[in-house]
Amino acid sequence: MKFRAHVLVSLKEGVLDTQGKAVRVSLKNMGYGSVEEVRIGKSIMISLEATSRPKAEKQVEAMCDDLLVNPLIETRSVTLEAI
Amino acid sequence: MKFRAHVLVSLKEGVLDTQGKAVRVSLKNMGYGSVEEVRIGKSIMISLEATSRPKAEKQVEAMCDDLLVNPLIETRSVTLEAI
Amino acid sequence: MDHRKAGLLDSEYEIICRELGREPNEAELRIFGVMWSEHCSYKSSKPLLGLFPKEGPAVLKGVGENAGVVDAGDGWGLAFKVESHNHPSAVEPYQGAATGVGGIIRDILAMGARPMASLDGLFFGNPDSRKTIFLSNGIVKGVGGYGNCVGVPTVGGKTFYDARYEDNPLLNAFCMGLVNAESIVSSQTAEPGNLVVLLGSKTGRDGIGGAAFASVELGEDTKASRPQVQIGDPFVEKLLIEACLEALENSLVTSMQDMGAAGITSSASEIAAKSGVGMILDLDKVPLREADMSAWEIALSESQERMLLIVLPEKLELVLSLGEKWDLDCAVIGKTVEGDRFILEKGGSVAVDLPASLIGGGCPEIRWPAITPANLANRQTFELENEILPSDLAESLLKLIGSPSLREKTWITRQYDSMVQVNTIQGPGAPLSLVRIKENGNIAAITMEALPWACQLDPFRGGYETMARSLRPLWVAGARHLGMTNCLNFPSPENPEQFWEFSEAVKGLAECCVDLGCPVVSGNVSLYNESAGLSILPTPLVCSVGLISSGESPLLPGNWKEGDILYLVGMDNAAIPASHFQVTCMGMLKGLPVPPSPEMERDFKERAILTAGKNVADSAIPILGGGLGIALCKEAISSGLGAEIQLGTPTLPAVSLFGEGGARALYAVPSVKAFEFLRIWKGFPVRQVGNVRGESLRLPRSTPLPIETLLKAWRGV
Amino acid sequence: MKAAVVIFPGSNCDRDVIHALEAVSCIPTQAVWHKETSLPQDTGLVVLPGGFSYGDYLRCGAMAARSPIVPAVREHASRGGLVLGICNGFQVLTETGLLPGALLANISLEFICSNCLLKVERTDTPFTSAFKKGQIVQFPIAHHEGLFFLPENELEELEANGQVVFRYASADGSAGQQYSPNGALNGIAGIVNKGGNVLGLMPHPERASERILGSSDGLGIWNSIKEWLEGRSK
Ligand SMILES: Nc1ncnc2c1ncn2[C@@H]1O[C@H](COP(=O)(O)OP(=O)(O)O)[C@@H](O)[C@H]1O
Ligand SMILES: [Mg+2]
Repeated sequence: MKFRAHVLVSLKEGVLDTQGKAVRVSLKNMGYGSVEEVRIGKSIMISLEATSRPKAEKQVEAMCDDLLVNPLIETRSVTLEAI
Repeated sequence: MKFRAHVLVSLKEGVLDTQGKAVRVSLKNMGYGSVEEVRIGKSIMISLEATSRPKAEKQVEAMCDDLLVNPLIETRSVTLEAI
Repeated sequence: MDHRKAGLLDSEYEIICRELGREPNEAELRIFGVMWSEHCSYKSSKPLLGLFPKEGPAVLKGVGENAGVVDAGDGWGLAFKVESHNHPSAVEPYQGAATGVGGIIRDILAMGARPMASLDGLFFGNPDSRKTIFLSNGIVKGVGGYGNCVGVPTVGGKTFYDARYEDNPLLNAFCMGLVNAESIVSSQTAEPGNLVVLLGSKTGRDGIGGAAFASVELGEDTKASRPQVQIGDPFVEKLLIEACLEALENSLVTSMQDMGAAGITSSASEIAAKSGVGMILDLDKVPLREADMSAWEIALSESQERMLLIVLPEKLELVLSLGEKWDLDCAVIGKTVEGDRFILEKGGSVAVDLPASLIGGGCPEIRWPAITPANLANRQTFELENEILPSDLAESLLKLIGSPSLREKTWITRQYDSMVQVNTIQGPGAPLSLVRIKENGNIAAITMEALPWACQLDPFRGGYETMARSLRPLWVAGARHLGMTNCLNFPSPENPEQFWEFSEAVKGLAECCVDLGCPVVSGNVSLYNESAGLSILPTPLVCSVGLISSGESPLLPGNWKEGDILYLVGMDNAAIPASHFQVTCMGMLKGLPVPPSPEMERDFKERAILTAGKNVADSAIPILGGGLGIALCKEAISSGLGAEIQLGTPTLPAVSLFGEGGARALYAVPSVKAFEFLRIWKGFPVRQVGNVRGESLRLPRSTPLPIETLLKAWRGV
Repeated sequence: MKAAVVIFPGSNCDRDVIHALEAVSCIPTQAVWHKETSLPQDTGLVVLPGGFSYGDYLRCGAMAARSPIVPAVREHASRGGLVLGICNGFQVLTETGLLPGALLANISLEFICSNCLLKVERTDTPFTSAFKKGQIVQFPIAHHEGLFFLPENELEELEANGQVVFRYASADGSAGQQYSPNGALNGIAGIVNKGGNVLGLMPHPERASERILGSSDGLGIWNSIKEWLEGRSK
């Protein structure tokens, strides 16, 4: 079976989001005064093959732990769909 | 009213995803042979103030056109929630 | 498919049909469309390029290869070339610039050289317009993003602003590499029975038709038809560099070619034609990133970070394992055969069957008519006596040093890694860049120069002065020149007045090269830099390379010592026309730049090199943009010392201070060495213009300018 | 004992460091490909060089930190062997957990290449014994992600342990956050592990090891290491 996982990686609360801040300032300068906060994260789409949904889930969680996410500064949320 | 927009920016179909490629190779080398493709994009969370949902939507779309998305190489999908 | 849609003239199409004895099929037509475009065929400029002197004692490999190579001593060669990536950078500044840098690096690699230094030439419109800010930020980030990652230091460059670049910014990328003279790779060494190997990234639909795109003006309709943006992957480029150099070190390749414009088609047909062999390629063997690509799409794709290797069958195994080691795609896509046929197969049948020599060499030259511009006389009218010159020298100087093209460029250069490879002796911000060659202890000296304003007023004089000005900093530092490369950036040649300017500028460059014995070893032409009636200024850009022998130390600027005597060497006939002063402080561009003087240049050269070698000066700076005034400013700022200036000439002070052109330099000489210095310069105009003293620059009859004030104006704060 | 310089795909200061070690400082040096799983015999120092391993994609140093050679480096460090990570190598060290913290994008969001002044905070490490305590040295930086970050309580602990070895400084000797060219917390440019045998720093000593390049202050690092290696060889 084929799955597509979507890993949303965002900076932890308390970690300075320099890029988000810069984008907010830019937007303000461009006249978007209504913007209150901007946070920028990564979106990682993974297509993979697995024999079952739980197996796919387990694999994606393992990849997050092993490489995709740095727990000191980042948090993640994973969604998975069969394709 | 306050809204939170989530803009998912990904590379257009056919545009080389240099990051995704490198991450896929790494995952393979780490033993995740089941991974077929990795695509990496940006996720932008924007909190903003607007008088109505349509107005908020319109603003976010305008920000995408003006700054957040490079239409030559990127596509976007926007979701919006009232908070 | 209509041949005109493919970009071919009726007359060109007739030649194709005649030579083939049949009509080309669609894939073949598209190949001709791209390969016979201006960008690939040089059909408009070839006759002019013939004027360049190409031979010289230092030339190891000249025009005709991917880059020229000059002798760097002790069996080492320096391969170098400059190339434009103007159109792509105008459309997508970051990626356009990045892939420009990547492309020139592969040209150097294709010679078998390890890329060791880059320079970038940037030409932008109105510095305050939103468009320029967007383009310049993107282009600078692209140059840095690619160069930094790939590990080639960006050691210098040129940034120039004029409203005429508003819609057509220019990005010219120069790269130089070091190669063992015995293992220079040539595209002429393939033999029948060799294998054709593709190494690097997979092939996608990137930039298909990019070369043809670069051969037309940017208009609304072309924007719609623009090709898929090419994305640069400097990480893969770095792997490619290491893999190719490792292959060469182990003698695994017979020939090698980078893939630039027109992708597989141009690189493969070029090797075939130059080596005198035929080639049969199976496009099904090309590793693809996207399924369902047609034959012509694969053949013309400009996907980046790919090299074409020609390999003996017995070496294949080792080449494939190199690909594996460096995580690069590596595939045999065909073989070389006897004859001249260039055959592309797909799905078991022949998709393209053309004579290799016709693809690259068959395009007829076009001799566009040239007409002296109607407004030339008007452009050149300027009588100093009739003009009221700004009289406050200090004020003019501050205005000049804060002008967009002369002010500090740290915002750009600090985004570039200028030090990786630990060879950079003089990085960005000086009149020349210096990189040491660890392998033999010599020092390579590089300049980049362009004078669009002078070329606008008198393209011949402008071209000549551009060339001479690219050499003078080498001599002042103590280097002897070895050769030059150039990028000819012009608008459409189809406009006779513009073609006249193009021709005259090339003649000027060429004449100077002949006069001063500087061979042209490589180069590039970029035409059609115009849109909606706005043409760029004539912008021939020159990069010259010279050498300082091991054991000798370069004479650099920025080293004034308290009490030094300041000498100005050179004539007093510098011109206000085309100077930064005229444009910035007088708000006009009119008149005639200084005429060439080959004798003066040669006399200057010998004395300058001797001065550096004899160690008689503390500091030296050639007089370039902004004239003596700016030279004084820069020396004062970087030395942290002031000076008292007496101009003491019959000429107007503004002319002495701000005029430009001709062989001139400013030396700071310790008084004990003044005698020796003057002996060297005997027979050449030289005069004392002041002394290094205190912490302010004091111009005659002007308010003193503290270093702090100069610095602020320079930094624009 | 000799030095081993690990080459990751995308490393681009590997040859520079080898030049500084071997040609300039006469320390026997060997290059080690990241796909190896063991270090050469007699390795006293492992260097993780600067550059853009894996293109700096995903997170700087993240993919290199999962290379086959890394377990051997970890093992070497645990036995007290020296490990030096420069720039991208420092990022790799934090990603492996051999050093605490993370390196975030520069506060300007721009790549910065420039000379920097650093204050040497400790001279009792094998990497800094040839310096004087408080000495101000000049090394260049060249990075896009050099903002050293640690959550507040861990940062306090790091400081309390005296693990900060180099801090961005001014010519008069003051050092700290306001001198960070990249926004690094507390002006941190380089740190060691608790054992003092693993050093990571953002500035490039190998670019400051010859007069002709503008500074030879980097020799302090190589000389310290050389002394340590020679001491171990006896
Ligand atoms: N302005 C020029 N001056 C001298 N040589 C040039 C010039 N323009 C192009 N050439 C030479 O013509 C050949 C083809 O150039 P080009 O098409 O730019 O090479 P490539 O195919 O490597 O991109 C090269 O040898 C190049 O050096
Ligand atoms: Mg080429």
